[in-house]
Amino acid sequence: MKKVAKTKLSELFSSMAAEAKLYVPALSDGIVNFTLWQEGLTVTLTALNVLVPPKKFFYPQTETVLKYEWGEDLQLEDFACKAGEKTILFAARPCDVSSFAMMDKVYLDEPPDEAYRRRRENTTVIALGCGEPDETCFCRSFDIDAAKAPGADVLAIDIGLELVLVAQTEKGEKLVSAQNGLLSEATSGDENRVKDEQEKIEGRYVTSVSLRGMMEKLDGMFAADYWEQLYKRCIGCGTCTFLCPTCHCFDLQEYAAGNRGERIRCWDACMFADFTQMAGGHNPRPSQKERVRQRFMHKLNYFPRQHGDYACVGCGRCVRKCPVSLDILEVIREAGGADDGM
Amino acid sequence: MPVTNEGFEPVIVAFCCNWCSYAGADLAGINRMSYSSNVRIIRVPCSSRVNPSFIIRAFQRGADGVLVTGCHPGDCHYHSGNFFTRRRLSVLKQLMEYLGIEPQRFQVRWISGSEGAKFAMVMNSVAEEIRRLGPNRKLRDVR
Amino acid sequence: MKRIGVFICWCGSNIAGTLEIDKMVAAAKTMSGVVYVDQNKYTCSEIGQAMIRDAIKEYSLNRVVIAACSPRMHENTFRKTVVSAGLNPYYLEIANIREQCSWVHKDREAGTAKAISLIRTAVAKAAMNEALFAVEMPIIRRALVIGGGIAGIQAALDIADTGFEVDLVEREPSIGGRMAQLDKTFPTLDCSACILTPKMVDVAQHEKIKLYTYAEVEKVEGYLGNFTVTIRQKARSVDLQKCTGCGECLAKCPSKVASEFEEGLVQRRAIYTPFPQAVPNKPAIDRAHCRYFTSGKCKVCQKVCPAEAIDYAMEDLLLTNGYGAIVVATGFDIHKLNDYGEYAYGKHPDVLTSLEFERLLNASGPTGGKILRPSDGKAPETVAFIQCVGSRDKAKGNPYCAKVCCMYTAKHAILLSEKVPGSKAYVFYIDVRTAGKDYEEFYNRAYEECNAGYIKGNVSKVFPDGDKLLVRSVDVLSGALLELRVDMVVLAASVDARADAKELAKKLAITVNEHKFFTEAHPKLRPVDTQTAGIFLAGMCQGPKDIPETVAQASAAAVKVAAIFSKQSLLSNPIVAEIDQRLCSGDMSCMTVCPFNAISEQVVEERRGRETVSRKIAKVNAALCQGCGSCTVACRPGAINLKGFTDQQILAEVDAICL
Amino acid sequence: MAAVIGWRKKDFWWQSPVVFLEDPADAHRLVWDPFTIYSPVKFLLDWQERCNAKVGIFVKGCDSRGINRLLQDKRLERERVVVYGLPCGGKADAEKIRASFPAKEIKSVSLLGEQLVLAVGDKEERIAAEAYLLDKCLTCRHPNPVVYDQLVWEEVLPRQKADESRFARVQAVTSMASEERFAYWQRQFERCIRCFACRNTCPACNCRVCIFDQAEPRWLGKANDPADTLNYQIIRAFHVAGRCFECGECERICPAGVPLQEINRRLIKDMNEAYGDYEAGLDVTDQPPLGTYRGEDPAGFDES
Repeated sequence: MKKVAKTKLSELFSSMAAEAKLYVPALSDGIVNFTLWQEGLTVTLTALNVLVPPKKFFYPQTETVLKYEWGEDLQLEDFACKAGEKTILFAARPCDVSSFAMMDKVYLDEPPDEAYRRRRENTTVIALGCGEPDETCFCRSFDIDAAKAPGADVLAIDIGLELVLVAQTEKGEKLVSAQNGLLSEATSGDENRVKDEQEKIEGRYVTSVSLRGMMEKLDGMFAADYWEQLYKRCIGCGTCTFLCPTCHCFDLQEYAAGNRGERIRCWDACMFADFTQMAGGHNPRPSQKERVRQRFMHKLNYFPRQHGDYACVGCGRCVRKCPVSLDILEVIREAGGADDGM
Repeated sequence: MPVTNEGFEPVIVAFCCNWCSYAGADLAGINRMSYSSNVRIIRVPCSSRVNPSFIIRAFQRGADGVLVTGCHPGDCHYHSGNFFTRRRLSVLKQLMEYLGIEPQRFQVRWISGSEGAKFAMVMNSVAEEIRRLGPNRKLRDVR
Repeated sequence: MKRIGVFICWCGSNIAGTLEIDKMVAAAKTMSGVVYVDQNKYTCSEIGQAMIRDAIKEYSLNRVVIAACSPRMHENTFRKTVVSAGLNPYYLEIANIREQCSWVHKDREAGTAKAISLIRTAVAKAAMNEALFAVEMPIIRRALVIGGGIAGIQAALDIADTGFEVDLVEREPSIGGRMAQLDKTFPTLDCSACILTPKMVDVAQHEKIKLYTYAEVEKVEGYLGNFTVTIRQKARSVDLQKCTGCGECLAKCPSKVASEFEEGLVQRRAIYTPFPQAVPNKPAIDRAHCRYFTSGKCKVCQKVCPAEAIDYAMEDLLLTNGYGAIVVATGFDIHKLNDYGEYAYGKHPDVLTSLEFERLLNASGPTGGKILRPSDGKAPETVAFIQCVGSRDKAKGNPYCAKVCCMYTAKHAILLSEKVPGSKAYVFYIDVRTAGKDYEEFYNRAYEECNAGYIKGNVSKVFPDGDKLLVRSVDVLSGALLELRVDMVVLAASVDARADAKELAKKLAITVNEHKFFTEAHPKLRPVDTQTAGIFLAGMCQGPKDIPETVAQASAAAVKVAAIFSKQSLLSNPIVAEIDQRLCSGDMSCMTVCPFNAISEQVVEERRGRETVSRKIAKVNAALCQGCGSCTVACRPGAINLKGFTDQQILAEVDAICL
Repeated sequence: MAAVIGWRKKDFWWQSPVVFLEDPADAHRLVWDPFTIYSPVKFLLDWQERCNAKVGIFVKGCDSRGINRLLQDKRLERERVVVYGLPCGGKADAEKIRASFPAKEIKSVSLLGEQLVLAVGDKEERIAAEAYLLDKCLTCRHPNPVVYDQLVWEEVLPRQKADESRFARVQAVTSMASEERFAYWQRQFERCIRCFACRNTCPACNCRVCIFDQAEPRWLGKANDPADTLNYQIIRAFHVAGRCFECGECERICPAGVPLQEINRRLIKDMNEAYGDYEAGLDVTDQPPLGTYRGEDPAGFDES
């Protein structure tokens, strides 16, 4: 178990940045996002959720799949095999880290998505345990411990003036040992502080929901009136889906002019009217009702049926950012049943 | 300070209304008034047919400059087309400058069917300004 | 599957001399959709066109790109070529590599590169071209002429003489207009009535002309070849069928009002014919001043009428007719002189407008053609003519020149010297403008033979001085301050557009300039056309002009109408806007920018789920649309597109030209 | 009336979402508190599509101009809505409150005259509302509904400072040098996640099928690259030019905090200066500046 003084962080960062592309949570114009590290960034260790979840490091909002050109013969340039620079992700929160496991189920199951696999492989994730969950944090409802992050390569815990770093994987060990010069051994006192932090956290949540029987309950709700009531105030924007750490739908776009073209993969949102729009004009999800239902059924029924886990980590981004306060908390409570209160 | 862009050949897209500016371009040709070959013309019936989306699209696809030309206000073949053009493209141009796009990138001029010399002159001056400005990077697709 | 053929023209050495044809051919071959490329020394020649026709057949081409001279030169030629090979004319695209390339770019390499880019662009557009078809629209071969002055009369006669039906609408009880008020006409001094009345009679008697006097245009709908016009036939209160025009009623009618025709110099009765040679020469009752209509008692005219033609119960009639074309000839108003108090007009009886003076000259006028002072009935020995009253006066009048004053004043000076021997005319002028056949000579005659005194100077003031009038001015040439005692002052009042010109313009969907004169489609090349196809202009309603010009313009308008009527039907321009019902939100922003009133609202039925609902969307009238495309930009969702220049086509061009 | 559209309370103190009530017995669920911010107006479009019955709607000053927007765009049938006008003194900014109070302990926030009353833990805090209002409310020129069938309570006085502060941020951005301005906007736009919330919220964006959602032709690339984001922002702003009535919702609900009002208001400023003062959403019979012209209009470009 190692530790580093917060005052030494920028040294640590520049040293890590020499090894790989280092992304840290930084504040700019009032918004915190993972930002490529450089001197002078306003790095924040207190902000819980960054705006855009770190899924983007494995599954970018926009990526070139291939380029082509035809003259005498057709020439193809594949980009998947080029993906995956060495990357270090610093201070991913436990909820976001546990979302990676869900993305893996989608993109690493046979046949694996090459670009995703390469990026995942080449990224070292340093998680930062939460001390104080926010009012909209409900990760514990999905059995996520805000102070632990088993899926991370390294777990960092804030113990006041210092960060304790616990390597949890081989990748993590490598990173920590590579930075040994800047780290010092954690004392038994530090270890107690860490334990202490991890025990206290339970009492600091204000929000939670019960998912007992949620999936089963929704089996019978496809045709329920509930959706009729729910969708009315949805404006069909992509805020919830784009900010969701587990949403993973994409579209393939073709940009061609003359004899050249490029195929692009980009995030798409089931909330958008054109998401299921077909060339012939038919749209199997003609109104926002079907779209809203789809999103929640997918998160709370289809996905768990297929992969065993609910497609939500309780990060609360949709709760905080939905313009019309239509979020998964509401659906779990109203459609799910038993409520453990706030 | 003056920037020189050696060997930079800008792509300049000019939307010309069929009745005045396009005729002006033809007249320049008939009188053999040479002008920059960087300028490439797209013919539209009236300057009021030019959708701001066309202009942005040209920049995205790699145009270094875009020029919209029409009949002088009051001479529009369709009577009022260019009056609307004037309002629309004034708004668009000021907006683009506000967002940090160089003013010279996008220009609007009135050139009549009899102003062949003016056509050539304008094309040269615009081409010169764009050449000095260098390639459009701000509005170009990364692709 | 698009099969595009590209044909590159050398234009002799015009193109081949500056650009590298082979490079272009090679490049064109690699362009997507292109299945055939060829070159020719002169593509517009019969051999060149034959080559295209053959290639279309042999390689079953369904789109054709010709890289040659400007489309403004040969687009139609080549459209015919592809049609003759069985293709739709709009499958053709032209890359202008002569006027806009070989002729203007000296650098062979750069020029060729640009030419290739232009060809690629044309190919990209051609791939998007769709078949367009002109719609055939029947023409109602009957014309409407609005205004029965010399302009309207001439236009009506000329149209009728070509064998087509004409309806002439005049709002006064008689046709004749301003010219009927004139005594003699410059520069020939022939009597106005003598040359006008025969034409008025012709109109009345022409089998092809239907005359509506005391009538006004109420409403105009439709478009070229198919206007629907509602005419309000005002209640004349006199049955034209029964009335014999004997005139009994005119004499007996007890209520009197100032005569418009006599410019208020004398009074007419409430039941009246405007002037002796009126056509129709039958009276109308001016209800606003008729004792019966104002007080409910009288009925004198009815009592004295031997033909029982008086009908107080008569009501306005609304008649709706169809027309294929309209000639607007509504004339002008005399500029009101209220703002010219310094000339004592209205304050002193012997200060007259030139039209009032014209009436004094006229044999059928209030003085039987003798020039007499309204004040004391004496013949004036000295008369001051003041030019440009309300003309060329940015301050309080019209900025423009009324055009006719210089000449009719010369005429007045001449007639004065003839009618009052020994009299003297003084003409105060800014400039004397005599542009026109025999005009300068006529003006010379005024001051050489009739010793009219021409003084260059603005009159600052006119005031009564005993039984005379004192005219104060500056002689600009000598610089001397000038004070003249005269017996009479005649003001050359400017001409205005009709006060209600704007309302009529609105009804006709035509435009007026800042002085409310109707605007022509092009100041030089389409001087009698308006913006609205099928509506033409004649006479002063379009701007100041004299009688010869007016008549010439009227005949020109008539020919325009006859040209339209020479066909049974019209072919519409297929380059028109079209609505995508799916995308149209019905906010009608397209309608507000359309210069041709070509867009209107329509209700459409749509399936929504199980039920059918109706909603309003925009509708394009292909006959009115001129294809400017302004609407396509006003429409945010891109629901309205312009055939031949669609969003898809232009975006494809943009993409290609930037490569 | 088949339903009324208003606001209700939800889980958190700062959540007062729009609600559709179809049963009069639910009337008690309606609330009016410092967070009844989101405009209910645009939901009328979907309502009209679904049923022909009348609907009641509660509107603030800004919302009411949205009603006029829809009316002028012929997207709403006036006789099908009953409008209840709610003069509004401004709404609270939850972020500003979070900055000075522990969010987790706040139980409720309510407005009392010029004061906000907070229940924090078991204490009650009273603070001057002004300092905790949304920025957009501080520049609001029409706090009173401009169209309604019934005014629910007395009209309020517009803030004096609203006018001078209206273009303050625009001026600040305008005063930057061109390159600095470009960098500024790039920094803003690169946060854009292309969720289209700004468009979907805007009552002026009421097309049945938005141009940006069309695939043929594709006016806007779906990929979120900088040029396409500029394309989107330029055309979006152009489409609302002369039609934006400054409700400021696009900016408020933008998850990425892109200062869109600085764009919309710049256009308003430009057009006011060139074509005369015009405020959208006040009079449905007038003609927005881009729907008309004058022969003597000035040009925003070199006309030589």
